Amino acid sequence: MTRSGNGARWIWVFAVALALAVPWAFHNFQTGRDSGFVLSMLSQMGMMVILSLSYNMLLGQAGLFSLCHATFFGIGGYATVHFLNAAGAGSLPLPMEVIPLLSGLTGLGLALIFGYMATKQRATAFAMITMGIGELMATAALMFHSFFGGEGGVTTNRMIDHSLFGLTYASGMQVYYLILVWTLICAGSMYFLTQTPLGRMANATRDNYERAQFMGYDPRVVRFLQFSLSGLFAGVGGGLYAITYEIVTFDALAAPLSANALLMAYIGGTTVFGGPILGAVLITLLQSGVSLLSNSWLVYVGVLFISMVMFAPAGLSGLIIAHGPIAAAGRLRRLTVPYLRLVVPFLALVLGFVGLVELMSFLTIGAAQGKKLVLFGSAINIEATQPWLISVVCLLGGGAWLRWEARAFHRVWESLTADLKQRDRV
Amino acid sequence: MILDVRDLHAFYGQSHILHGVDLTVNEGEIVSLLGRNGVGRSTLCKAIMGLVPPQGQVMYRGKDLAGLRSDLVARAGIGYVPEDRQVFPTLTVRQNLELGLKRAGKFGRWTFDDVFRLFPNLAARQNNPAGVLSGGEQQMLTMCRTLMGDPDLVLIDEPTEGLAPLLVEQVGVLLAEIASRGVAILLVEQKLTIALKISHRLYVMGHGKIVFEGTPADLAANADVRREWLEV
Amino acid sequence: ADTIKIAYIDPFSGPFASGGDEFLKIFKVLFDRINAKGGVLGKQLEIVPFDSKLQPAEALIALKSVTDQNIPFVMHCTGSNVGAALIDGVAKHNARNPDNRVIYLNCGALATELTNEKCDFWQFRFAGSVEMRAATRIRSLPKEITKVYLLNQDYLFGQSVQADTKKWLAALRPDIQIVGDELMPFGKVQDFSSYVTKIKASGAQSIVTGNYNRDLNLLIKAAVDDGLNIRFDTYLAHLIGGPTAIGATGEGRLTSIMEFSGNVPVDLKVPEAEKFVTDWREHHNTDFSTLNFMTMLDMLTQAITKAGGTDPLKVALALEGMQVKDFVGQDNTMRKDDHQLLMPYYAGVFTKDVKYDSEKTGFGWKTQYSASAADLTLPTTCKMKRPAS
Amino acid sequence: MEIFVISLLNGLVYGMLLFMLASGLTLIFSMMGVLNFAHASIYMIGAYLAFQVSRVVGFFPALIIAPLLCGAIGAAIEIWGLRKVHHNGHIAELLFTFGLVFIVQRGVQMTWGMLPMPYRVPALLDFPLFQIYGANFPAYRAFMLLISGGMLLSTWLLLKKTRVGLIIQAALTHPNMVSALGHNVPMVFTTVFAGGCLLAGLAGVIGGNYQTTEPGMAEAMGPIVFVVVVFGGLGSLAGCFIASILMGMIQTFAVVIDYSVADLLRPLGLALKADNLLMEVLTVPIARIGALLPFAMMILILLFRPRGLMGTRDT
Amino acid sequence: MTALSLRDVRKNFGATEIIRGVTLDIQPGERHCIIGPNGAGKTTLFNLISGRFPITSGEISLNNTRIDQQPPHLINRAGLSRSFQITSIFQRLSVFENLRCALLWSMGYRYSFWSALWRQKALNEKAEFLLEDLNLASRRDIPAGLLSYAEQRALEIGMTIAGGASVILLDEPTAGMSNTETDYAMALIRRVTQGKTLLMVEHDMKVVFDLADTITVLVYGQVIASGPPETVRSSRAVQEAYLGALEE
Ligand SMILES: Nc1ncnc2c1ncn2[C@@H]1O[C@H](COP(=O)(O)OP(=O)(O)OP(=O)(O)O)[C@@H](O)[C@H]1O
Ligand SMILES: Nc1ncnc2c1ncn2[C@@H]1O[C@H](COP(=O)(O)OP(=O)(O)OP(=O)(O)O)[C@@H](O)[C@H]1O
Ligand SMILES: [Mg+2]
Ligand SMILES: [Mg+2]
Repeated sequence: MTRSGNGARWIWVFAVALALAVPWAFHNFQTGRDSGFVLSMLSQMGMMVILSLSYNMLLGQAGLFSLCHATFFGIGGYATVHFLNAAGAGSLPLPMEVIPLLSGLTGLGLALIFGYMATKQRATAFAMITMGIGELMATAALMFHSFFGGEGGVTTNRMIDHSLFGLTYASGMQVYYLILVWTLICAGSMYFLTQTPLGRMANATRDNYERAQFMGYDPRVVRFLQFSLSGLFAGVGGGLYAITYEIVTFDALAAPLSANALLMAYIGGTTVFGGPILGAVLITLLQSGVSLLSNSWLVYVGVLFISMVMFAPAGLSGLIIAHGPIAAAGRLRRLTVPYLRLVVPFLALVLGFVGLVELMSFLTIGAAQGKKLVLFGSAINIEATQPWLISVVCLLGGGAWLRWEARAFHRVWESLTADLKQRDRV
Repeated sequence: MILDVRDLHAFYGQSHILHGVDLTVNEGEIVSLLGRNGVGRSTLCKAIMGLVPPQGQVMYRGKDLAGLRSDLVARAGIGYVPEDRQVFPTLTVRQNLELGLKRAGKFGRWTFDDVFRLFPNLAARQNNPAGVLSGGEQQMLTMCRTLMGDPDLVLIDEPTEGLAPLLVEQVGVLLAEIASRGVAILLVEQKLTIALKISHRLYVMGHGKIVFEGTPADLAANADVRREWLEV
Repeated sequence: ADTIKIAYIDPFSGPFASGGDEFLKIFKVLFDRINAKGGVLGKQLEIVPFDSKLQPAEALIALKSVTDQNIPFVMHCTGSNVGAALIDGVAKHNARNPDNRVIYLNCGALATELTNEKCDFWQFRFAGSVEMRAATRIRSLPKEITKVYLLNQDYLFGQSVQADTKKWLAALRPDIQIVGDELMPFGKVQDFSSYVTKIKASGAQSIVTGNYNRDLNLLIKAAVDDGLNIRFDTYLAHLIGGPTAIGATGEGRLTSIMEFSGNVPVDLKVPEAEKFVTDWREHHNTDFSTLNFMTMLDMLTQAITKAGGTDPLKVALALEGMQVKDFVGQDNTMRKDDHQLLMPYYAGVFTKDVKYDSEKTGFGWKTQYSASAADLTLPTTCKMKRPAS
Repeated sequence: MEIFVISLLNGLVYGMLLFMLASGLTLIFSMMGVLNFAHASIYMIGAYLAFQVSRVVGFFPALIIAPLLCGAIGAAIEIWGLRKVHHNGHIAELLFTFGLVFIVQRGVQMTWGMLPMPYRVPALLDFPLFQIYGANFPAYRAFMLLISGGMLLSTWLLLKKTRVGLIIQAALTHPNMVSALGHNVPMVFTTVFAGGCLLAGLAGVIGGNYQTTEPGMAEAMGPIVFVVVVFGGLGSLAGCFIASILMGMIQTFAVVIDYSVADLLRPLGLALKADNLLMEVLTVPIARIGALLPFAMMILILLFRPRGLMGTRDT
Repeated sequence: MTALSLRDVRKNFGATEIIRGVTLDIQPGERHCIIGPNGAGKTTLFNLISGRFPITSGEISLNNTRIDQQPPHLINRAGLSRSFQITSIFQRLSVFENLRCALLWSMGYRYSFWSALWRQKALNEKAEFLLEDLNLASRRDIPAGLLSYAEQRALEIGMTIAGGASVILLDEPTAGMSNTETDYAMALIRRVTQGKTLLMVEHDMKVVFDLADTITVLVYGQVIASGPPETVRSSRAVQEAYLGALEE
């Protein structure tokens, strides 16, 4: 316990240090300019971390499958624009650093209302009610202009000239650090919540809501409180969104973002507190990074998703955690060779698949653009049969090979874990 | 020998329930399996049927059925009457019986008429949903449903559980009727009376193992076994 | 650098990817055309596409990527919501990073407000605003029409169309009575028969609508199925996929307001442009209708040449008030007051009686009415803040 | 009166179109408990396949072939995908179908391109059947009604009259028992999923040319179908049918109503005037929020009846 | 004053009446066993008392207060706790957390989201103490779902008594246990329910006659006999309906 606890602590320290350092890795010291794109990505990651962690307060910790989480994110964003405008006009004498708290309170307010309705039910009925709420709010955002600004959204200027530290927030770097601080605050608070009676009872009602009732707790109240608090954090995330982009449109509360929250939490792994962070980072990279490389990125997200559900239902963090006992026993090294043997067929499989998808989409969509297909650094002639053939061979051959290697890997893994069990017993 | 179980193990998740069971049933024989609550008798039936993954051998007429999907086990000729009845509550009595048939309209030793002759209660209720039947009627229905599939061996799990004495009698009659049509029976029972009365051989189970094997007379003579493994 | 890069932000994935892909295809041809003539200042033009996913936040991230790469020009053609975000984003970026400015070349975010209330020095709109289209739309309505029904999508563009249509109806055709005026949920209606019922009951002779894509196709389909014999005076029926989806049902009664159609050079007798159209048709299944893109690139190259480089401020100043003749010889002006391109528009009717059909449907757009840039010089409310230097 | 009758008819047609999609979903949803987000995607595939097939062999053969292909796709999805995630619970199943949505969406774009397909109503059915108050009632709509009626009937027969139906129903409560009686339950589940996809495909064949065949059609139809199924109640074909018609009617009639809440208040002497959010909410005419009504109704019914209109068990 | 009293309690599921007028008085500190054939309605009776199902008619009071219209959590707060025939624990939480959860409400934490669990000394000590008491200390951090069946049953009992309720309902606590496990469990139950009112369903006659002060026999939803063990054992009706078959 203490050993893994210490390990976990070091991982956190490392993660924070990494987050502090990354923007400087992309800083151009000659021109003195930051990479705006990298900063945007990092900022986006920050708010997505908050979004997915707060979503996991529902899905992972309370077993509530919500389909309207973006609603609270979005409302936090819209409210923040109005707060910032008021602050900019001088009628809200609050420093920038505190404004995300107001955003959170807005999220909380709305979550109290919708949570009261939705948490009346659980399981599928809950999911469907939240789906309805999400649709209603997204449509309402398009319909009512005075608050939501219609389709053009509402804009603001974050340079309100009021800061605790005298910052202007003109540069993305300052904004990024503001986001980082708030992300840490939120993540810390959410972690704290998991260690409180409410957090624990949320886990309990997830596992067995009926038993919780016979221990004096009303599961509905537990769901309600958990839902509201997660709305609070989502609201903070939305506030940071508004500060970063200085515009909020209905996309910030529409269904695709709710779906994203779900994807991030699930892919990262819902069983571990930090899992959704991994998911948020990965998905943001995929959406903003891979989409620069390929217009078919949605296919890759879909395939990644399906393979995760099929082969790693506990998510990325689940995969990592599974290595915990082996690492603790100091046997991780025995997995190196089996892992290396997986790499080549895996790459072949990916190469084949990506190749086929890109060839296909260039044949029907891209060819018309007259663009050249550049795959893995070299231009490819899609008319020739050769690339097609190579892709198919890679895909099928890699697949078969990977299957075979995976079986071998499985055997090694099994024998390792069996060994460990044996040792445990002794 | 129609059924020959050898060194059968079974697990529910982490808990080891059957610890190597050996047991045989001959053609046309009634064999009883006795034991206290929770020793694993039902689990044995489920393991034979493939409803719980078995480890070991389940030889049925010389073929090993262990590990097969339960529908294939059933199609090989083993019928199963579970202890918790499991009637299909929304279907009518007749539909329940129809599902017992392995193929629509393909009757074997048993027809609707047979069933309704044996249990007039069911005949009267054939178009009612099975969910409204009384416990006793549900038990009858479950047995008849399995028989409609024309098995050569039936595993019957506690058919008299929770039945009024009158119905217990009727179950005895049915079991005799089944045996008279050349069907072998593996009967899981708690009540000694009926088991001692109708079975040809007996097994007693304790802690996931067979702890006694013999005829009803042997068991009647062996007070130790009864005290240790059967009585309360 | 040996090329002049121009970023292009539009949706390339998701349900709205068709627009981005189609426009990219067009730009490709237009860039090649310029580059074949030797490019600008001896340099080749290069287009760098970014996926906006039709989401403002994604577009703004892409904009960061653009500025990181020191690309001085950003084109964007789809979605007024993204357009509004870009105007704002570019303005703030330029204010905060005077050494790394960009010009936003708006080639299709149409909401009128973008060159009125929301106008900005760094945005140049090379597409007619909704108001300009509305003026053309109303002028082109035949005399005999006295009753119209307005049906529009319930979002920024649709509402804009609704307001401007009403404004110009009142101004130009007071004889026309609006017998119905309605907003419908954008992209959410699956069954238009009830709208058709209402329209029929109103006795309208024409539906004037800014609907496009699915919302237009389904409307026309439902109307034709119901035997509603009425005109469809649309704004955007000529958009890619529209003619294919509508097909024969639109014959003779479907009209649209467009920048160009294959038959415009035939009418105006411009062989060079006609040749471009025939070349285009050889390689593409869709139509070339965005003549304004060509005008935009022409203006941009002239401005770069005049500025002697790609410094955004100099190019912007060069663009202001620039006058060019477009491909078919019509006058185009980039108005200095609001950075709105004053350009001609054509009203076309969907008919068999044309030289060049649309999307290989056998039907094409026959020009019924054309409005010149002078006709469409409308007042603006823009109060533009101009950079000091 | 005139508007009322015509709207009634329109609502019926639209409701039946919804039912075509919902029947397959309810089959899958209520039988297997799988919230199949990819259902509308299969519908889209059905439309595209129908277009492709009908170009070669004509509409009527396509009416049979395309749904069969969709059924085969469904079977493949069940066997190689869903079945493997089944033991990870319903959320895993749902996420699996979620991933499918992305893949199908882009897959369709990659195969057929981005533009709408010229998939049209066959000439044989392209004529007005009769006139009512001067409005045509096209033969194709009658054909749709016929097909969806047929779907209702056949789904009903499948569930109630055949042994497959019996097995499915029995397997819902006691899958192990059904299996122990000699029925291959996994195969039955594959059949159900394939059947649901077949129905979706059929809906695609019909809906594809009634509406338009384009890459956005799945997204357009997805949510509303869920609403119908959940509103109707799990496990109830009748509920699904009633909900479809109801939703069709609601959306049709909502369009015809131009009143807003404020209009209702006005006679009470409450003249409202202000430019704030509340005012906006009150002055929106019903016609504009027609598309929202189904969602609002779903929320309402779930709040008070978690099993939906006629559901046999909790959602 | 009675700890628990049932007055003509009835329960219908649809048309069938499962509990047909049960009247029962349980004195404080009494150890009361309910026996009867399967399907007699014993579990149903527990479900009614603990508020899991609403009763169709009748009256149930706990310490002279009506509880029959209340939801389970309120009944629990009023001082009644129950275990389940089918083990009902928090599968994914560790054994320690299971016990800690069971303690939370009674120790006044309610829905607190501001107190850190690790700092609550009294709470944690009590949970550790229970853990020892249940002989589960070595399994402290294992997810409860991975415990053996008997250990899960022990945990189930532990969670039931943890909250300190004065009336404890145990539904077949020893079902599925071996003889030694049963003996151990009984000793545990005896120990932890000291001074409390115990109502228990049990099939194991040895246990029943060992433990019970009073036995009630339920057959087809009706009480056919109730009284001290000797009286019940010798009752004719009981022998016929339940014990008869065993006794020959
Ligand atoms: N699904 C299950 N999961 C975990 N444990 C189980 C499960 N089913 C049964 N058990 C346990 O396995 C053991 C053997 O059960 P089984 O049902 O085979 O007993 P039995 O001999 O048939 O007793 P009974 O008289 O109760 O029918 C018991 O301890 C029981 O509690
Ligand atoms: N929710 C329900 N709906 C319908 N019938 C029910 C329900 N719950 C229980 N029953 C029926 O009520 C009767 C009594 O069930 P109960 O579980 O109370 O029996 P029990 O005495 O606890 O039996 P056991 O000794 O097997 O635990 C049974 O016939 C059962 O089928
Ligand atoms: Mg048993
Ligand atoms: Mg019970």
